[in-house]
Order: sequence, then structure tokens, then C-alpha cells
Amino acid sequence: MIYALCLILIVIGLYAVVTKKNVVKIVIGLAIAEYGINLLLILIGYRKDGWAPIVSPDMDPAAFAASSVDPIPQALVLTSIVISLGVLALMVALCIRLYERYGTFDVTEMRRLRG
Amino acid sequence: MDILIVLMVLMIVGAIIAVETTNLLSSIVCVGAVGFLLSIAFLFLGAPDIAITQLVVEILCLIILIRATISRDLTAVSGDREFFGLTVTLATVLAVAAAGILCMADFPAFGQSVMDRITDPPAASSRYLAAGLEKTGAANIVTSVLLDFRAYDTLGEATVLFCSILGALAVLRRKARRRESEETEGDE
Amino acid sequence: MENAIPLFVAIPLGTAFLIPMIARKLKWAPDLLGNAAMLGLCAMAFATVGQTGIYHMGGWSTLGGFKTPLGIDLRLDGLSSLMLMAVNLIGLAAALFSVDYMKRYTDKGRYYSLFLLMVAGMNGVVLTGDLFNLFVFMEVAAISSYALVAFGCEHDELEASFKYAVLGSVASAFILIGIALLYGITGTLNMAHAAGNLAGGGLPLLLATGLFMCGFGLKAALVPFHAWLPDAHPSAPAPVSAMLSGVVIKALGVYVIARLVFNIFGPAHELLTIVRWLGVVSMIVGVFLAIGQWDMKRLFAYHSISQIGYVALGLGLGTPLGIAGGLFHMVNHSVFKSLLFLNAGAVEHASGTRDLKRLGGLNKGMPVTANTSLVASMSIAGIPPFNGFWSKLLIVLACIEAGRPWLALAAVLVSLMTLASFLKVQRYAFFESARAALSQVREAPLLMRSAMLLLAALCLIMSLLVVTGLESPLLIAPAVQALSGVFGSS
Amino acid sequence: MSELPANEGMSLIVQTVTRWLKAFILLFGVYIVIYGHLTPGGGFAGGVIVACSFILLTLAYGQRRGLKAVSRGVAGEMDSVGALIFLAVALAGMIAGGAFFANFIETGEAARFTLPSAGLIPLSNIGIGLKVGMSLFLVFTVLSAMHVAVSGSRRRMISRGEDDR
Repeated sequence: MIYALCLILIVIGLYAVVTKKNVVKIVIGLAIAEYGINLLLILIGYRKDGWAPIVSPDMDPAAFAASSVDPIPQALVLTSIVISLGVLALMVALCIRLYERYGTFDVTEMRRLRG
Repeated sequence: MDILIVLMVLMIVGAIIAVETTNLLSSIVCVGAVGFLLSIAFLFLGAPDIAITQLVVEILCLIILIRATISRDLTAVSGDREFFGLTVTLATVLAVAAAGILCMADFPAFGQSVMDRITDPPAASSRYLAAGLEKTGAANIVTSVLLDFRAYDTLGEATVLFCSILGALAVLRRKARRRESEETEGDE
Repeated sequence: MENAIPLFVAIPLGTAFLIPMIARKLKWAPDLLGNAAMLGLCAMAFATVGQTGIYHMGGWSTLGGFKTPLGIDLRLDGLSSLMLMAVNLIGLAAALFSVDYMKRYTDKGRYYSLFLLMVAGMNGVVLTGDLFNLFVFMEVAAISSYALVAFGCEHDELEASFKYAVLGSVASAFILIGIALLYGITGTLNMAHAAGNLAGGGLPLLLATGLFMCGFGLKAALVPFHAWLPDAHPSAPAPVSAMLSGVVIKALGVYVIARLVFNIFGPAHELLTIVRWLGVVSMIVGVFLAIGQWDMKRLFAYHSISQIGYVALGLGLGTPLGIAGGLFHMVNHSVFKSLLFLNAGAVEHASGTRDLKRLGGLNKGMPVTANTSLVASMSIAGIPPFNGFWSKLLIVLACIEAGRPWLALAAVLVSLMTLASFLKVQRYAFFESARAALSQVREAPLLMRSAMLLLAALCLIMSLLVVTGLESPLLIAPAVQALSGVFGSS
Repeated sequence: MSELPANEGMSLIVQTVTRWLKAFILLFGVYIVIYGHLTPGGGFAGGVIVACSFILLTLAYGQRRGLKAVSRGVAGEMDSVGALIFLAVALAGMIAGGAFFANFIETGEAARFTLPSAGLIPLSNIGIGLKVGMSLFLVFTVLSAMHVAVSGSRRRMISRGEDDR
């Protein structure tokens, strides 16, 4: 159920990428898909009633290891968030430059290249 | 985890509005809302590190997106491009989603992390939780994974950011080409 | 050598970080540092021949008597070594070419920095033994290539770059979902360890496989996923086109597909069939689209799709001979396709156009460019004794050996059509009588010429590799072994 | 909002609040960076917060004031320096610890849960924080400067009655 909702979020993002005319909408679609993927990773790493993977001095190490959530997906998501931020900055730069050249955000009017 | 389902339904609603609204500014604001909901969801899922990072990155994304689009034609360009026609596209997307959901039904149940399922030999994450503090000295196991066990990934991630910023600066420079006569001269 | 493996990534990264800092004060620094770094990397890549080894990042291998790999492993074997040589050699040629060619653009410092980041990303991809690490370095290479395609900031460059960036990001999204699912199934990101934990993956594993094939198929521009390539590759500056067509689609696409299919999923029958048919379709569609083009670089770009099809066909046969042919053709294609793009760059540099209808008679004014492009054209069309002939021969023989004569026939026919379209390029660009506007063309500067000569010489030298045996050519045999052998952990 | 020229900043209320807040936000970012190995957060989150403090300054007071705090040249250099620090940590591990990224500083049991624990991790965090903070601020200023240039040139184009479509 939860995984299905997460996939729906990803698919909404990809749908926007495929169908939208506005370049900013396409970028937004990619961002939504990235959200969905990050959530999927964290969901995979979740453990029922899990703790955050941070040790405090008064914790029993064995209990901590037995009930903390998975740290690897969290590290991966941190990396993936930063990567999507980088891609977003680059794509926004491209959008601005495209706007300057074509005077529009409409992707169907940017047709210098023939298919 | 009922709260999680509520959050995710809200996120889906936000995403649909963001994709379908005609006003670009409201679309961006909706993406921001989805991002903040995501951050709260991370908090419930035992990932405070990610929640903080998601929150601040979301703020920055919003600022960048709004700056990029503000005072341009916010409403003029909307609607879909003729790809295959809307029905076919929708059908394809729905079919893909249905196939994905069908496949995910076989996926290990939510809440069953790899550490519970894979014990012989134990999954790497259980080893990190058991020995991370002792081996790296960092109380935050995510940091110890990020900057010690898998520090090489983090180098790659810092490089990605460096690279995209450099790329954005290169794309946005004022004059990209020289004229013939300028070719022999020095830089800028 | 084993201890120096991380330097393949560290050297280009360090240089790339350093260049923007000093480029403002020292104008000569980007050229010098960029080429010096590439020269060093190239020498190091050749030193890896015949070496194998696993490097544990941060010294983390296993802990406390358990066999779980903890850190990120780098893995050097025959295939990685082959790819390293291809990437860094083509990189060196492109960097040499850039010294004069990139004078037309401003901001050389950022150009070299992005170029080195792209090389670092590819070196990272071919060396890594970890799935997520592969994703990260793939993004490094991909993002720098998006920026490099748009480097000229003109209409079509920006448009091509945006298209490339969107499709590339979708591919990355697919790949990341695949990695997430694979992690959920196997509990590890280490490729060798994951390969041993796949049993009982069921439907989620099928989904992950499909996502990987779509994602890496997009990166490799195999036919249903090729839409971005004919825009992105011609729009970039010539040395970048050479890198993109020559090595990027291979290091990020075909190489990873080969690793996944043979080393992780195991040479399962269905997957190989998919790879083979993707290859055949790309081969045929690519050449048909190419033959009608009049823009020189666009024509070459469509041929990249077609030639990648040959590589996928060879790999998809799954027999040792087929894999050898596929890998050999992959390396050969790196050499001659980058040479062709550099030729196109030299022509554009001298005449200001790359439209075949407006060119002609260039072999008088530009003998080096004309002759090297003749060598490259003969190579890609599969004329003996150049290297393309031998690898195509291997693939055709492998098709017949595997009992698929129709595929062999298709490969031969596509090769004939390739010959036809390159005869057209030769005739219109170099041989037809000179046009008045082009009578004053000058040959390209020394460094550009030497880069082209280096690659043309390689076209001949590479064909000598088969002297050591048609079944197992030098350098290729260890790579084949790396794919067909057991992918053991540490 | 769209009438507001991007170069001039916002109202007095925003400016006053910003004057009070900017130092605290910066300090909070630095804290998140330095304590990354003990508490949630780390180099990236902290770096983004540092960038946000400068971005807030730019938004409230205008481009000029923001660039007075950190000029583009300095931001670009700090970006490289941060990345080089991180790479240097990795190479130091290679030379002193025998493997790329080896964490060769042993801090021992006693230092656990205090600031100087975890060997090279805090240093890596500082490098990343510097890199992320400066590079994001840099890209923000360039994006908004471009925005001003574009809308300016567009206005001129419209006033001359031509269109580049």
C-alpha cells in the first residue's frame, strides 16, 4: 500500500515530464519524481517502530543495533537529494538561457533542431 | 503508520495540483508543499538527518525556482504537448504504474528492513549499527556511513554539486563565443 | 599499481577543482594542467594492462569475522583496464584538440574543468564495484556532459542540452529506483555480493531489471531510447562530441549493461535476447536515419547509434567470440568515431560550416584532415586492413557460429550502407571540386593535427591486435574473461 | 511581487528582521556543520543553511549588499578550496592510513560524544560545508543577475517593437 502510493508519486512526476509544454513544469516533474524515489529508499530502510540511527551515551549498544532504522538508505538519500539539487540548478540555468533566446518557456516553440 | 499514509496522500494531491495548475507560481508553491510534507514524513520514518537536509534544500529550491520564473509569463504557457494524444499517454502511464505496483506487491513488507531479513552473513547496515561508533567514533551513524564507510560516494556527491554549479555558471556567462578577429587575443 | 587505483579519479578531480581557482590569474594554466592531467592518466591507464585487483576504499573490507563487504570496493580487471585505456586515450586526443579549437569560445578554464570532471566520472564508473557509487559517478559524467553540450550557449545547443538533460535525468531516476529495489532485495550495494544474494528475487527483481535496461539503454542511446543523441552530439563543441560519441555512451551505457547482464544477473537467456534485439534494431534504424543527413556531425551521430547496435549485438550473442567482437568493436568505435568528430571540428574550424552541400575539395587545402578522415571512414565502413574490419568480422563470425545467419547478413548489409554514407561524406566534403569560398582554407593548427594523427595511427595499430589470434586478441581476451568468469567477492 | 526590481531588496520590516536574524542563521549553519558527527545534520545541511543566510541578505537588501559580504570571486575560490579540502582529506588517508579515505586519526574511547571525536570526519564536514555554502550562494547570485539582465533586455526589445521568436 505504502509502496504503491510512493510509486504513484514517482509516476506523476514522470507524467509531467512526458506531457507538459512548459520547461519549468518539466523541471518540476523531475523534482517530484526525485521526491518519490527518495521516499522509496527511506521506506525500504524503515524498521517497524525504529529509532533514528544516532547513538546517545546512555543507550544500550545491543538494543540500539536491534531497533534502529537502516542507516545506508539514509546516506544514499542524502547523496541523492544533493544530486537532484545540482541537476535542478543546472536545468534552471538552462531554462533561463532558453527563455532569453526564445522569449518563451514553451518547449513546442523551441524547434531549431529537426527530429 | 496511518499518519504516513495521510502524509503521502497529501503529497500526491499536492503533486497533482503542481503538475496540473496553469499558474506557474502556484505550481512552484505546491512543489514546495510536497517537499515540506516529505520532510515531515522523513521525521516520522526515523530519519532526522534527511528531514533537515530536505527542509533546507527545499527552501533553496523554492528560492531558485521562484527567482527563475518570477516576472516572466507565468500563465501564458500551459497545457500538454501533443505526444501521442492524451488518452494514449495516460493509458501508458497508468499501465506502467499498475505494472510497478503489481511487482511491488511481492516486495518484502513495509517495516521489514534488510537487517531483519538478511542475517547470514548479516547485512552491512547491521554491522554499521553494531560497530559504527566503535570504529569511526561518530555518534551519528548516518554521518559515519556518509563520511567514513562510504566517504567515496560523498566525494562523488560533492563533485556533482561542484560540477552542476560550474555548468550553470558556464551556461549563464554573458558572452560564449568570440568573433574571428578576437580568437588570437587573450581571455576576456 | 593496485594502490594507485583511486588516483584515476583523484587526479582529474583535483585538477578540475584547482583550475577555476587559478584560471583567472594564469591564462595558460587550463591548457597546460588539463593536458598534463590527461597525459598522466593515459600513461597510468596503460600501466594497468594485465593487472587485476580489488581496492577497499577507506580500508574497509570486512569486519569481525563476517563476510559482509562494508566499504566501497574498486575493482580493476581486464574490462575496466580496457575501458580506462579507451577513455583516457580519447580524452588525451580531445584535450590536445581543444587547445586551439576552444579559442572560439570564452572561458576555457571552466571548459577544461568540466572536461576533467567528465573524465573523472567515467573513470569512476568503469572502476567501481559498488552499485550506488556507479550511480554517483555516472551523474558526475552526465551532468558535466549536459553543461558541455550547452557550452556555446546558442539556440540549438541549449535546446539539445535541455533535451539531453531531461532524458538523462529520467534515465537516472529509473536507475536509482532499480538500485533501491535491488538494495531492498539483497541488502547490499556491492555488485559481487549482490550477485550472490539474488535468489528468490521474484517480480521486484524483474521490475529492477526492466528499469535498469531502460535507464542504461537511454544512456547508451539504443534505438527506442535514442531520441536525444542526434541533437546532443552534434551540438557540442567538436572535442566534446568526440568524447560523447567516443566514450561517454559506452562507459555509461554499454559497459554498465555488460557488467549488469554478465556479472550481476548472470548471462540469463532472456536478458541476452533483449540486448541482442536492441542491438539489431539500433544497427539498422541508425544507419537508415544516417544516410539522408547532410550535416556532417549529425550524420556521424546517427552512425554512433548504428555502431553501438553492433556492440550490443556482439555482447547479446553471449558466446566468447561474440563478446570479444562486441568489446573489440566498442574500443575501435571509440577511436574512429572520435577521429571523425575531430575531423568535422577541423573542417568547421577552417571553413565555418559543416553542411556537406556547402563543402567540397578540402583535400587540397587540408591534406592531414582529409587523409585521417579517409582512414576513419574506411575503418567505420569495415574495409580491411583497418580495425573496424576485424571487429565486424568477429561479430559476423560469432553470429554464424551461434547459428544465426540472418543476423550476420544484417550486419554485413548495414556495413555496406555505412560504406555508402561515408563515401558520400568523402565525396562531398573532400573530393568534389573546390568551391570558390573554400579555396583559401588553411590546414588545422599543429596540436589539432597531432590529435587527429594520433587517432588515425591507432586505427591501424588496433588492427594489429588480431595478429595475436582471432579468437582472443591481445587486451580483449582478459576483458572477455572478466565478463564470462566468476565475479567473486574480495 | 513581479513589479519589484530584483536588485533593490524588500521593505523596511524585512530588512530589520534580516539584520537581527542573519548572524543567527549563519551561526546555526556553522553549528550544524561542526556538530555533524554527533547530531542530525552535517556538512550539506549546514552548508545550505550558511548559503541561505547570505541569500536572505541578498533578497532583503539587494544584490549589491549581498555581494559586499561575499563577492563572486571569493565565493568561487572558497568553493574550490572546500572541495580541495575534502579531496585532501581523502589523499591524506591514502598517504598516512594506507587507503583512500582511511580515517587514520584514532581519538579513542574518552573523546566519544564530544566535539574532537571521529577523527577526520569533522574536517571533512567543514570542507563540504564551505564548498556547499559558497557554491550555492554563487549560483543564486548568478541566476538572479541573469534574471535581471534577461527581463531588462526583454523590456528593451518590446519597447523597440521587435520579437526574437
